[in-house]
Amino acid sequence: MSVAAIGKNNHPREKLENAVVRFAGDSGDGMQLAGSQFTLATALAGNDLATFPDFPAEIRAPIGTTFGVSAFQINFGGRNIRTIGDDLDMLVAMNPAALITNIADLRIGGTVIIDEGAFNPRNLRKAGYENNPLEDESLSKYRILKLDISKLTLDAASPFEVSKKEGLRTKNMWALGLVMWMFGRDKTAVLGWITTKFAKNKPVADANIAALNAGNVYGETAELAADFSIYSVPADKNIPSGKYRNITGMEAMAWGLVAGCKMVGLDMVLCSYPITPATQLLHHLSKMRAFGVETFQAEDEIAAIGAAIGVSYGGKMGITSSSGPGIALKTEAIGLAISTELPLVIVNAQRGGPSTGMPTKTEQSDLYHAVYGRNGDSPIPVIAAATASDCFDVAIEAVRLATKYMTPVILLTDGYLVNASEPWKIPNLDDYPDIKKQQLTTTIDNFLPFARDKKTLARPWAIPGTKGLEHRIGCIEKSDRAGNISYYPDNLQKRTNFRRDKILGIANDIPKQTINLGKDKAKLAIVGWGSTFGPIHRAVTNLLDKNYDVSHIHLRHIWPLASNLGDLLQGFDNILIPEMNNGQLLTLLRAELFVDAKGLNKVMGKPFKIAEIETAALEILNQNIERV
Amino acid sequence: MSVAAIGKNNHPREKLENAVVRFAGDSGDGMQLAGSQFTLATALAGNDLATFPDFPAEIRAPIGTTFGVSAFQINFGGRNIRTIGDDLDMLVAMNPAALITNIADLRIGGTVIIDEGAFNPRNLRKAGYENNPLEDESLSKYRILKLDISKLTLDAASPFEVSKKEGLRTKNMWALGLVMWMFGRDKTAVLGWITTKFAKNKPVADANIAALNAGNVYGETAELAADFSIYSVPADKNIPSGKYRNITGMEAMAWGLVAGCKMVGLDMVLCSYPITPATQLLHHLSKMRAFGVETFQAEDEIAAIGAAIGVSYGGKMGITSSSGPGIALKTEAIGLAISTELPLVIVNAQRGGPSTGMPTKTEQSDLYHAVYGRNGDSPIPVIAAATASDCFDVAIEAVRLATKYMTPVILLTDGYLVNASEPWKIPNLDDYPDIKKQQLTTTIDNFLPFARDKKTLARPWAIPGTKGLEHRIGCIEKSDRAGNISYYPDNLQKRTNFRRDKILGIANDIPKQTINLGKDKAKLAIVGWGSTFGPIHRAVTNLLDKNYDVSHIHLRHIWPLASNLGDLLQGFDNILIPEMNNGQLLTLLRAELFVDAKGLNKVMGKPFKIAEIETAALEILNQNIERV
Amino acid sequence: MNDMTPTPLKPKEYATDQEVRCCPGCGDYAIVMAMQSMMAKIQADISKTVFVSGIGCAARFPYYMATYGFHTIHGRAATIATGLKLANPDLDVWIVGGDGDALSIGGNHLIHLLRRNVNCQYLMFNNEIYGLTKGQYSPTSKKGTNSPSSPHGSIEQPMHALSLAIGAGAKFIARAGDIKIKELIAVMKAARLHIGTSFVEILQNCIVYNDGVFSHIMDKGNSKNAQIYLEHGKPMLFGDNGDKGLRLKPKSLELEIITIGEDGINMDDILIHDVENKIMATMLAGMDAPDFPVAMGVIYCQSADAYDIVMDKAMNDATKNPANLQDLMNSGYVWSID
Amino acid sequence: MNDMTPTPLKPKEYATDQEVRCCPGCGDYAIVMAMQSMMAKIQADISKTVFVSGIGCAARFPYYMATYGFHTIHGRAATIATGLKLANPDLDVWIVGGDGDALSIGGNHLIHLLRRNVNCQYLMFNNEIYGLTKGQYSPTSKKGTNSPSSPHGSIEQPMHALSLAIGAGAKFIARAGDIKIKELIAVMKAARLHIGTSFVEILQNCIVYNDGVFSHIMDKGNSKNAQIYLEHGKPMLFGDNGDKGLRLKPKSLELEIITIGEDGINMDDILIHDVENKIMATMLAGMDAPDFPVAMGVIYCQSADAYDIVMDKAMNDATKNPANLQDLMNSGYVWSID
Ligand SMILES: Cc1ncc(C[n+]2csc(CCOP(=O)(O)OP(=O)(O)O)c2C)c(N)n1
Ligand SMILES: Cc1ncc(C[n+]2csc(CCOP(=O)(O)OP(=O)(O)O)c2C)c(N)n1
Ligand code: SF4
Ligand code: SF4
Ligand SMILES: [Mg+2]
Ligand SMILES: [Mg+2]
Repeated sequence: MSVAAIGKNNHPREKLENAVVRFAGDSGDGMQLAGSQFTLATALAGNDLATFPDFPAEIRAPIGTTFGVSAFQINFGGRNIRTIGDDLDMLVAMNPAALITNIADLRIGGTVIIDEGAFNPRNLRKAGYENNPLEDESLSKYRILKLDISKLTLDAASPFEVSKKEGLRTKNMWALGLVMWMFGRDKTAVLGWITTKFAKNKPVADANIAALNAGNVYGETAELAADFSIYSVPADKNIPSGKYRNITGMEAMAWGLVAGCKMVGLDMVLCSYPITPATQLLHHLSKMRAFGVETFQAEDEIAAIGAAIGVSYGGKMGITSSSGPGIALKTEAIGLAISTELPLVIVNAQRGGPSTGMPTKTEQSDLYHAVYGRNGDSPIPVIAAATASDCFDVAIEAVRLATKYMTPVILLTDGYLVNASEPWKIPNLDDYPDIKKQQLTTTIDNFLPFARDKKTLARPWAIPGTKGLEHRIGCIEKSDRAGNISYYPDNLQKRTNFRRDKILGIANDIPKQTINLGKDKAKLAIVGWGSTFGPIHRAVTNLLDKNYDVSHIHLRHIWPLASNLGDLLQGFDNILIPEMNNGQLLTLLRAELFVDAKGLNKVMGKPFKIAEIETAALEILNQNIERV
Repeated sequence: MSVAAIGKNNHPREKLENAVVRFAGDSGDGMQLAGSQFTLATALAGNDLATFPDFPAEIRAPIGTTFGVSAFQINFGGRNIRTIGDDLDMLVAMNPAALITNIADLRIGGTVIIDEGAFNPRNLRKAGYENNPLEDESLSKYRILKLDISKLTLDAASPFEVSKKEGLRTKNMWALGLVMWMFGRDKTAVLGWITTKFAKNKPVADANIAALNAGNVYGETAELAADFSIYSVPADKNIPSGKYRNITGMEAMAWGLVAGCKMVGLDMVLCSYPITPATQLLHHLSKMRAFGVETFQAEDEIAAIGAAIGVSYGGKMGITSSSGPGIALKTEAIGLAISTELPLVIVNAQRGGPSTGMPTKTEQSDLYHAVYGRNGDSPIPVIAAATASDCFDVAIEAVRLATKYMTPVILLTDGYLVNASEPWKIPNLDDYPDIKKQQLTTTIDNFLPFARDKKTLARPWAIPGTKGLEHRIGCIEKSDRAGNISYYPDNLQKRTNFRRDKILGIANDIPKQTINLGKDKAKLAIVGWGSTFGPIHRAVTNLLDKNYDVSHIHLRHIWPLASNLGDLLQGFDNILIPEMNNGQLLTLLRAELFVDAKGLNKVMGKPFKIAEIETAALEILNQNIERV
Repeated sequence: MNDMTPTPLKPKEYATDQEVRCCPGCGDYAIVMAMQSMMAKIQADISKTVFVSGIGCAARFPYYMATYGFHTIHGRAATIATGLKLANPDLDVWIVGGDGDALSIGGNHLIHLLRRNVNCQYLMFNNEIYGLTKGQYSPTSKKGTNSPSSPHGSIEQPMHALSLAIGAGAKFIARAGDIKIKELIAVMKAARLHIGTSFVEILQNCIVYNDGVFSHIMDKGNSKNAQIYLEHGKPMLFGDNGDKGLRLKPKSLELEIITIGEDGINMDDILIHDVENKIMATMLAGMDAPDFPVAMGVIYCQSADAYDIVMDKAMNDATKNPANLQDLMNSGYVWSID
Repeated sequence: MNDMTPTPLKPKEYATDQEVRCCPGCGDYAIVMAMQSMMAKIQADISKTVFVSGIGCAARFPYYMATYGFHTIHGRAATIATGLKLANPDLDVWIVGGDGDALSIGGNHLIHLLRRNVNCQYLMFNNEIYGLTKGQYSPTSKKGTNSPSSPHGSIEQPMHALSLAIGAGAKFIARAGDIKIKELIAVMKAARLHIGTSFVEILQNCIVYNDGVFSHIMDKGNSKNAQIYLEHGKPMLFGDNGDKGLRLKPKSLELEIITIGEDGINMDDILIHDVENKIMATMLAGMDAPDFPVAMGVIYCQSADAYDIVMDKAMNDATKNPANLQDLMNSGYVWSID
């Protein structure tokens, strides 16, 4: 794919290593579409990239309000892109509300494209502007490109048989066309997409195409490049070869669960109750019946996990999913799955807490609940996804652990990862190792429902319908092996220990912890889990480039921890743990490994910036205090 | 009160520092009554004591089965009694099932009183005996006193107009009479109790009295003392002077909650759903309407906490109570109380987990859930009761914290403490410090629902019905001060920090941690919380008597910890934390204070023995390894 | 004007300054407005009125009312309202929630609230969809509903809110529609007057995720034939000309639609609405389009003990001679050590 | 004997070797025995039968049956049973629970199970008390019940299980009593035959905490007058002489008791039981002592789609040509880097 290095009018394109662009407008302005089409064109141009949509919490807030602003951000570039970018290089603001809520993220000197046509008194008032920012000095730090996009769009649409409303709706394509010109992006794929999408409505398709083209040529004709930089962002040469697609985290997780179930030879049933942002798993999987995927929308979260336990008891793979408050409601039933030792995957798409909190914002503050949040001594494996594409692999791992160890497994993702997208090197499913589950038991001789596999300590999985294995299980403490109700003190101690040891034993069945970046002995290790992977990885890359003595260690397995982690951490003078919570992994590592780590904590409903991590790391790296 | 030091026939009474007696029989044998009457007589004799009933899990299991055995244990003596005793000095076994399930707890050389009349083939078979233990060598380690108590009782009852069934039912009084003789206990109070209890049925009263007397004189007339020791247990001279009564832990907690609410000037409503063993709080408080106590039996635990939150929102003191699975169900709603900052007391009577587990057995395995078990960063104060009488004081403390800091508070007790009883020095309520709550707000000027008290960081408590303070609160993140819905990142960080700091600030409002026994620098500190207080205290007393370098530190406040605890622990070379769980306080202290403590863990549904703690302590104390 | 006759409050004085955050055209708007009007009509005491809601679009309601308000958690509003009434039975408490909030996650609390007959109002906005979470089918969605969680059409029998309520022991059930403001206000008023739990189903259009799901009932052209507005003691008539009515088939215990003037039918044949008749209410509540008109207005209203009122009286009686804790502590088997 | 005709199983072969852990004299015993007899009667397949229960005395049931069994958590049996049927619709699933388990904590799951009409049986043992937790009043306890949590008498309107069930959309409701073994077995059999959720209320005596609460209905001397055993298509007669019957008062929509021979009343006046008539079922289910006999037997039975069966068919259809995940992953906008 070739990228034009020179604009048509021979204006030179400024080369950027990477660029961060955000499209922002009213919920009805189609910013998500503009963003995702720009993403497509950018991926096809060979850039690495990461995207994140920022929907309003309201379904469809009144037009022009700040809480109705919808945005889409993309970071793309020539080297491994790990985050959606700290600061914006370019902002598209389709109305005053979009401007006021997003301008603070634009870097000084960045470009803001503004639809002047939407800056009427009514919209200005709704956004909370006392004065029109286009008429005062408030934007002087930025490069402003104000155009009456509304009018220009209507002009472009006028030849076609569309209503004024329909015509105006193509504003997003006009803006997209302009931005694509500024970055020298090829339109072909977008044109193809428009044609398919509006196949049944030719006038609308034509209007959209006209708007895209109009925006695209506007830059040329208006000789914008004379006043504004236009850019080229070279393709990433280091992207491993292979077939790629763009994927969001929740899509990857849905597919990963399907893949995992196929690998262990089980059909799956997802039992869930809608909740933001976890619902998307239900949405994705509901469309996948042809893959043997059944979904059940329960009356509440307790019913959802109850049904999932019933599914697993019946011999299929029971999966349940939720977020904060819904996961909290499952607390009791998770205990039932632990006590009866049935496989189960519990997906928690973490969101801003406590209580209902901030449903549409991201956080990683359910680690405590996952690891410690049950009555009784109730250990359970906990694993977490790092990136959108990693969701695929952790989902497979969750199914593996659940079926091999006859245990519920908590699989953590978060509001950021759910919606974030990135290019994904499509794996070949045949390349995955064999993870056949513990086979359903059919042997009748000496069958005991709570006998144990010597190695995994898992009990047999004997499902109703199997002749000769009739037995009873339950939530009351049971005798070891036979599984009858038992109140004997020694039995309770034995069972408590088995439950602990079975889960701790998983540490021998997971990869040893490795160092993701840097050396295995250094002045500082930045240890992370979950979606902080991106900013930490980039920050450490930057620091290593500057020759700082720092490493990145990312944990996929939160419980049990990799068996060598304690030893590994001994190699570092300082340990910094950035988390989007008040220090939950920090507590765990201090308690378990007795390491005197420091936390870097941010609870603002959004990911770390790379710079925030760099700053915190530099504070430590520039200290002269050596380890004692 | 005088205690005869010589039996009537002048057989000398062996002096015991303390004695442990257990009455065991079928559920229908009246062992709880026998035990509690023995307790009464013993308390009146000036002994310190501790008791514990051990009910069967089944309501009324078939007669003669092992799972239908009901027992009552008392430890009494001349010096501070801290536990119900490690091993039995005397066992009363009214049938084979009672013998087989209890004999292992009798110390070698201990006395077992057996009702031979119940040792028929049917009962032996039900108990699981292949041979009659009275006819083989299996009891040779013990001193056996076998009598046909059934027949002797019937003889005693024969003069009265009672049915055979009614006559036989007085067996427990016969056995009690005999045991009282053996310990030289005065009958007066028991006779009074019988007369009152059966005031409406003279023949039954007479038969009971006759049985008690018959058992009592049997020893004399049969010259039992020639073959069996009879004892005197001297009164405890160190018991502080004052008025005393016997009290169970849950009774004390009920009264403490009532007292606390009176002290802060609020009426209370307990909203609960029955569950073992927490139900007893509901039972106690349901009888207390005349004290302004209202109870509400909700449809489930979620409704119970919901209603309690509603009560507090309405300006009374909302209290909810449950055990393991029920507390788990409250997880989500606890978040609501945290988010809306409403006062609430959540009583958790811990029982054997995970899941339904062992409802009638004790454990202290809900500490993790209390401290860490919620979605989001959701801090909450956690306090725990040490002894039956301590339940009164911690209940007051819970009400104080909830109302002063506008926060839900978790109050931990356990299955042991619920039913355990001990003499309680009745406090004078006027002696308690003034704990007036944060006053209900009525000021209209500048009222903001989420403004904060500068010192406590508590928000105002403005209740519906107050003119001029109309406002809206909710579970979604709110702006600081005004309390309107807010999704601003900075606000979230601010609110998260406030929530954390408010709760952490309580550390400045609770007593500094003291050392309960021993010096403030020593080779070993045994650190405990909850009902392990008793065995730890006694074990440390014993070790100090033997001049070991050891101290006892008991924590009432689990979260936040007392501010000086970290410094205090620095004074000890070793720290041992005995817990009836797999090491939950251990995790907390390691993480928070970075102390390398060791756990001593027992998950058998019953309290530690003193000896178990002594042994573990000695292992450390006898090590020569000094601190590095 | 003197102190005794304060200026009557206007509807907008029952409104907060919070912008209504629902989609333009949402039925919730109309209901908010109706409530503000109703409050002004009865000059409700702002400081004694509380709106308690769960979570959902409908449950945003409290933010728009200048009274006290508590936006609680999903499905649990009824429990919090119950506790609130225990703390203060004098408050006028309104519970507001969507069909998901009330019937899905909150089903258990709803039926127990109704059974206990706690003295409050429960307004359930039925849009047959989970609005706030972006359009999944709900327990009231018709079979075959296409939604993100049922892309092949839902296969569940819908829950019928009023039938459930009556089965749970409700003593007041009524139905209204978002755009029939006058009748909606009348129903709200009747609900408030009734002592005990008044359960009201409000048909509400979700313009974004379930637009038009009630148009066969609510639209101007259809409403006269598709609705029957009930009034106690009056014959149950409906239709464009008001000449259709309901009659009972006694053998099969079914209702049938008859037309006055046809087959010699006259007014005497038409059933008279009796709000105290539970079986009639059961039949009326169950009527559904297209075979029958949908019953609107107060369908059932029966007086009965309200839990909070009975409890309040019992507490007052019990505390007339308040007991003293110190005395209790000092009573029973007590001994002295000195 | 050849392979085709195995020895029929006897009732005791449906029993486990676990000792029945309930109080001597508890009604639960009789129900266990009835179930074992019924299983033998129909020669139920042990390996395909599953008992799923919540928590409570009643919920101990699975331990006594030699089939598969799952003693789950309080109130949630219906959810687990639903999942089990999703995993394997061919299993014969029985849910067993007490009145507390089913109606108190489990109320929401019960109504949604009934609404979805999952193909299974739900046996609710109603002893009007929480037995296992030692005798607190339950949602079905009569007003005024003295219990440890209501020492002054309960003040709540009891929940009426069958009325609730029918309001929730149940398609099969029946009632039986613990000591009327023959009729109990007949009801169990009918419940099993019905496709969809069969909800059965079994009046069960808790000898320890609520002894005799049904003696006015169940005791020998009272049962003929206090019960009416319903059979489809037969006139609804009862009484010591079988001459009392039910008739409808069409105006007031009420049932009344009439006696054949009195006031010229004859058999034709007696209502015929029609298990498919929902309004009749509503009236019959609601009849209560002392004014009316309590309806026993199958009160309502209507065929309708069962969720699990419809879903199973849909899944089978959808997977006839199974889709391939690798293909899906490789489809859409895909690009190559080389
Ligand atoms: C415990 C919990 N589960 C799920 C959710 C997500 N959720 C919020 S509102 C809602 C349902 C909304 O539907 P409805 O109650 O009908 O209200 P509507 O939005 O349609 O007015 C759901 C599932 C939540 N907030 N909390
Ligand atoms: C989550 C939870 N809450 C409460 C309990 C305590 N509990 C066990 S059974 C029961 C009620 C028993 O009543 P019912 O269901 O009528 O059964 P019965 O014992 O009368 O047969 C209760 C409250 C529990 N085990 N789990
Ligand atoms: S999603 Fe539907 S119910 Fe919710 S505000 Fe929008 S239109 Fe109203
Ligand atoms: S308590 Fe009642 S229901 Fe439970 S086993 Fe005993 S008699 Fe039966
Ligand atoms: Mg809805
Ligand atoms: Mg019961």
